[in-house]
Amino acid sequence: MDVNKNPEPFPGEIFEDESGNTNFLVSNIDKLSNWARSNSLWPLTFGTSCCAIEMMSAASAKYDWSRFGFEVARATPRQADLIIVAGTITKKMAPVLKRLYNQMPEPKYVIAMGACTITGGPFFYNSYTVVKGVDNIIPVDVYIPGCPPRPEALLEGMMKLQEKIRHSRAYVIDKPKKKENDD
Amino acid sequence: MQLSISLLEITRAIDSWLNSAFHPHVAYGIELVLAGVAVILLVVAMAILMVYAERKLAGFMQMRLGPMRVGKWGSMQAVADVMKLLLKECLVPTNSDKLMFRVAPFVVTIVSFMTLVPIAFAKGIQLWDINIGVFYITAVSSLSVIGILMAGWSSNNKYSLLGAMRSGAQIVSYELSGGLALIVVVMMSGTLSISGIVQAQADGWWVIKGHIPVIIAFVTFIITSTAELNRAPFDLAEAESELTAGYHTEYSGMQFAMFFLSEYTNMFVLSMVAATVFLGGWMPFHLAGLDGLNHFMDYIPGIVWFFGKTFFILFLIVWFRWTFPRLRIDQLLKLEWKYLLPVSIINVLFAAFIALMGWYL
Amino acid sequence: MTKEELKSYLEKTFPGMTQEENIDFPVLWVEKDQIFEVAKKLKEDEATKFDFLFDETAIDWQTHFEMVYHMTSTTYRHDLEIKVKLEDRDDAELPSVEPLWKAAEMYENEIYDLFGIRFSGHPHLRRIFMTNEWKGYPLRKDYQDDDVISL
Amino acid sequence: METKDIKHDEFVINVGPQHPSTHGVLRLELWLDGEDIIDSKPHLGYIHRGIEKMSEALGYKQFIYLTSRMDYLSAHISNQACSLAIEKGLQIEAPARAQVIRVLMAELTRLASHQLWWGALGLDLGAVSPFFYAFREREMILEIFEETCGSRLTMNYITPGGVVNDLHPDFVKKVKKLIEQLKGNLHEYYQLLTGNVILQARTRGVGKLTAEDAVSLGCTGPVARASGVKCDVRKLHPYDGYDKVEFEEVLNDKGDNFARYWLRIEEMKQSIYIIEQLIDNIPEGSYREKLKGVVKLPAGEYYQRVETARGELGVYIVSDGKKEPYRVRFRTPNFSNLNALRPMLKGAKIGDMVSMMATLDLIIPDIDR
Repeated sequence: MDVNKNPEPFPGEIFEDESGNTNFLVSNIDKLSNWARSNSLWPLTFGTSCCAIEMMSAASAKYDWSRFGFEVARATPRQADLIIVAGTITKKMAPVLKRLYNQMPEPKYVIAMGACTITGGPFFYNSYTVVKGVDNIIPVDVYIPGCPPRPEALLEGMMKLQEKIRHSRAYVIDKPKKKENDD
Repeated sequence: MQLSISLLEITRAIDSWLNSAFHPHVAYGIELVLAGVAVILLVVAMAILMVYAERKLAGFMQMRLGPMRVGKWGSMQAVADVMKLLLKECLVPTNSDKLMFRVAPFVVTIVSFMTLVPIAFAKGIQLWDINIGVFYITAVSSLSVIGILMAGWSSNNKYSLLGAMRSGAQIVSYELSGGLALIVVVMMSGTLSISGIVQAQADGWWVIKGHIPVIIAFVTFIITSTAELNRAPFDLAEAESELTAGYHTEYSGMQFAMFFLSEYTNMFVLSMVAATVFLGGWMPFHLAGLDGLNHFMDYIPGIVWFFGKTFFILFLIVWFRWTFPRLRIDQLLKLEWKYLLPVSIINVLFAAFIALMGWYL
Repeated sequence: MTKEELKSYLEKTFPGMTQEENIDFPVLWVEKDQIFEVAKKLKEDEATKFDFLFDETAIDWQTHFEMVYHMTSTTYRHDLEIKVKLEDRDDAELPSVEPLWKAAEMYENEIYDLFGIRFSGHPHLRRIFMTNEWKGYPLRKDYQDDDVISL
Repeated sequence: METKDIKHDEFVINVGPQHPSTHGVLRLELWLDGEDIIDSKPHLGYIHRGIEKMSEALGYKQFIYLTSRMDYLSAHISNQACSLAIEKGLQIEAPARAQVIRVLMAELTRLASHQLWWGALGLDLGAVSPFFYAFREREMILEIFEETCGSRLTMNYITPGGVVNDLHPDFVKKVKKLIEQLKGNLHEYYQLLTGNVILQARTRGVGKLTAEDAVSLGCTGPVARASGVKCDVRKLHPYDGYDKVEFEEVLNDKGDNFARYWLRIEEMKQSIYIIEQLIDNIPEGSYREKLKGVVKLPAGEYYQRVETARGELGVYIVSDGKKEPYRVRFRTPNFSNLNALRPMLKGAKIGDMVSMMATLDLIIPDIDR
C-alpha cells in the first residue's frame, strides 16, 4: 500500500492582503486564538453506546487524554467546545443531538466517532430507526472510523481536529476578490 | 539583621516616591489603583496556577500525567483554557431574566475580590488594616450566595434553580460553624483585626498555642470552608452527575469563567484566612523559648511563609476533592446542624473558659 | 415439579387446552379470553407458583399473531411457556397480565409499540421505543420503511 | 400518571437523554417536590436500533455479531448465548476446550464489566479517582481480549460450534498475572470507596427493593440477588460446563444500594475463583466444531438463558427451517432491571437517584436493543 510518509499539513491558508503582506496584528491574534482553542477542547459528555466506553477508556490512565487538555468533560453543552458523537444516533435521538449542538456556544466542533455515527454503522445501516450518518444532522469536523475505534484512534482524531483549528482563520475576513474583467 | 529585602520596604519606597512626585491626593489615588491591579493580577495568576496545579495533582493522584502537551509539562494549559473561555461566545438564553443573568457573575466575582481586602500578605502588606477584619471577611464572603441565587433563578433552568437553592442552603448553614470557629481565635487573641491576630502569634501559632479548642476550630473551619466553596465532597451546588452543572448550567464563555475564577478566589481567600488565623499568617514558625529556632525561621521571608501555608491548605482542599464521594443534600445539612454546629458551640464555650483562665501557651 | 409432573398437572387443571412440548419448555395453548384467569391460577396455585414472568413477546406469523409468555417459579424452579393465538391481526387485543406480574407492564408496552397488539386493563399503554408519531409497527413482517433495504 | 396534576409547588424535570448519570441515553421524567422525587417515568428508545428486526434478515452465523453491540460490556456472554441457542438447535455441543475458553472469557468479561461499573459508580457519586483505578485492571483484561480476539470491546469471538480462533500463547501467563494483581487491588477498592463513610451513608438503606418486588418486576442478576432472590443461571441452568466448576452464588437479603454494591464486589472474587480453577486446566483439542457455511436450524423454537454481568439474558429463536431465523427475541436483563427504578425512586432524593442508577448498572443499548 502506498503510505505517505510525510503527510502534508492540514490544508491551511496564508492570510495576505492585495500587496502580498500578511497583517501582523490580525494574523497573530488569529494564531493566538487558534492556539488557545486547539489546546483547550472541552468535550461534552455525550455517548450513546459502545463508543462511549472507548471514549471513557481514552480518559483513563492508560491513554489519558488530559495530556492534551481534553479532560475537562462538561456535562452541559453551554460550556463544551467539542461534541464527540460516540455511538449510534437514532431518529428519536437526532432532534436531541441537534438541539445539543445548537445549545453550544461558538466556536464549536464535532467529531464523529465510530462507524455508526459516520454511516449508520457496519451493522445498523439497514435498520428502520438509525440515522445514516450524523452529518445528516450536524456538521462534522473529523471522522474516526472503527467499531468501536480504539482510544488511540480517538486521540489521533482529536489531534487532527487541533491541527485543523490551528489552520483555521477566526478573525481574518476575506476581502471580496476583484473580478478580472471589472468594468 | 535580615538579609532579604522585605516587601514592606519596597512598598514604602514606592509610596514615598509617589508622594514626592505628585500631590498627596493624586498619589493616594494612584496607589489605590496600583493596589487593586496588583491584587487582581495576583488572583488571576494564582487562579491559573491553581487550575494547573489542581489538574496536575489530580493526575498524580490518579496514576496519570495530567496536562503535558501545552508548554513544558503542560504549564500553559490553564492559560490556553482561560484564553479560550475569553474568546468564546457568551450565550444568554432567550427566556432568561437577561439583566440578572448578566449581572450575576459580576456579583460573585466582585464579592470574592472584596474579601481580599483585609488579608495581610506579609509584614505590612495589607490593603486595609481594618480593625474588624475577620468580621468583614465572614460578612462579605456570604454575599456571594446572592450572586449564585441570582444566577440560578435567572437562568430559567430547573437544574440551575435546584443548584442555586442547594448552594444557598449550604452556604447559609455552614457560615455559622465557620464563624464560630473563627471566634475561638478572636477570643484568645482579643482582636478582630487581621494584623492584630497575626501579631498575637509572634511567639507561636494559634493552632499550637491554643491546643485543643483551636485544633477543633481549625478542623471545623477547613470543613466549613470546603462546604462554603461548593467543592467536593460538598459540591452539591454543581453536582455534575446530578444537576449537570448546577447553578452555572446555562453560563458559557467568560461568564462561566467568572464563576470559575470566583470559586478559585474564594478558595484562596478562605485558605488565606485559615492560614492567617490558625497558622500564623506571614509569621514564621516560632516557639516560645527557643530563640535559636526562632531566629533561624526569621530568615525565611514572611511572604514565603504566608503562601506556603496557603498552599498547604489549598492542597488539603484539592486532596479532598479527588478522594471523597459527594454527600447528599440532607446528609450535608445534617452534618452541619447535628454535628458541626453543636460541636462548635461547645468548643466556643470551652475556648472562652480557657481564654478566661489564660490556659493557652 | 418435573416436566412430566407439570404436564399431568396442567392436563388435570386445564382440561381442553392443548399441550405441546418444545426442546426447552412445556407449552400450554390458551384462548385469548382465558389468559388472565389461567395465568392467575398458575401464579397463585400453591402447587405451581409461577411468580416470575421472565419473558413476554409476540411472533408475527403473517396470518395471525402468537403471544408467548415464559414463566418460572422461584420456589419450584419449573418453567412453562404459554401461547396465545390472536387471529385478528388488524385489531388484536387481549387482557393484560400486568396485575399479576409488574414486569409485564414494560413487556406489554414493548409489544404494543413494535407489534401493535393492545392490552386491555393495562394501566398505561404507550409507545416506549418509537415516537408517538411513528407509522406502523416495525416488528410486523409486512412493515415497510424507506430506510430498510430489502434483499 | 399521564393525567397527573402538577400541584402548586411541584415541578417536572427531565433527566436525560444526555445526562452524565444515565450512562447513555435513558430519559427519566421526574416529578419533584423540592429535592424529593414523587414519581418517575422512563422514556426509552433513544438508542433503539431494531436489532431484533435486523436479525430476521441475517443468517444464523451473522446475527450473533449484532448482540455484541447490545450489552457491549458483556459482549462475550451475549455471543455465547446466541451460539448456545444455535448449537441447541443443531444438537451439537462445543468441544471441551472451547467450553473452557468460553467460560474463561465470560468470567473475564464479568470482571471487566464490574470494574467499569465500580469506576462509574465512583464518578456518579462524585469521587473521580476510583474510575482511574478501576480502568487500570480493566485495561489489562482488554489487552488479553485483544491478543486473542483482535478487538477490545465488541469481540465477536464466540461462535456457534466453539470459538473463532485458538487462544494466544501468552493468554495463560497474562491471566495469571492479572489475577495476582486483582487480588491485591480488591483491597485497594475497599480503602478507596467501600470503606468510605460517605459512600456508606449514600448507599446503606437507600433504594430498597424487596424480594417480592424483585420477582414481580422481573429483576435478575446482581439486582435480584441483592434482594435475596436466587437467580444465577450459571447455577440453575448450567451451560458450557459451569456445573463442573466450583463457585458460590452470592446472595444478600438487604436489598439496598449497598447490598448491590457489596454483591458485585463479591462476584468479582467469585469470578476470580472460577478463573483460577480453569486457567491451569484448559483441555487440549480442537477449539471449534466445523459447521457448514450456511447454518439452517430445524423448524421450532429454541430458548437459551445465560448469566451476563447484569442478569439473565434469554435468546429466543423461532425458526421456520430457512437460513434466517424467523423471529429472534432477546430477553435482556437491563430491560427488566429498569422496572425496579420506579418503585425505588418514590420518596427518594435526587442524589439517591444517581446512586440507584449506578447500582442498578443499566446499559441503555441493552434496554432499547
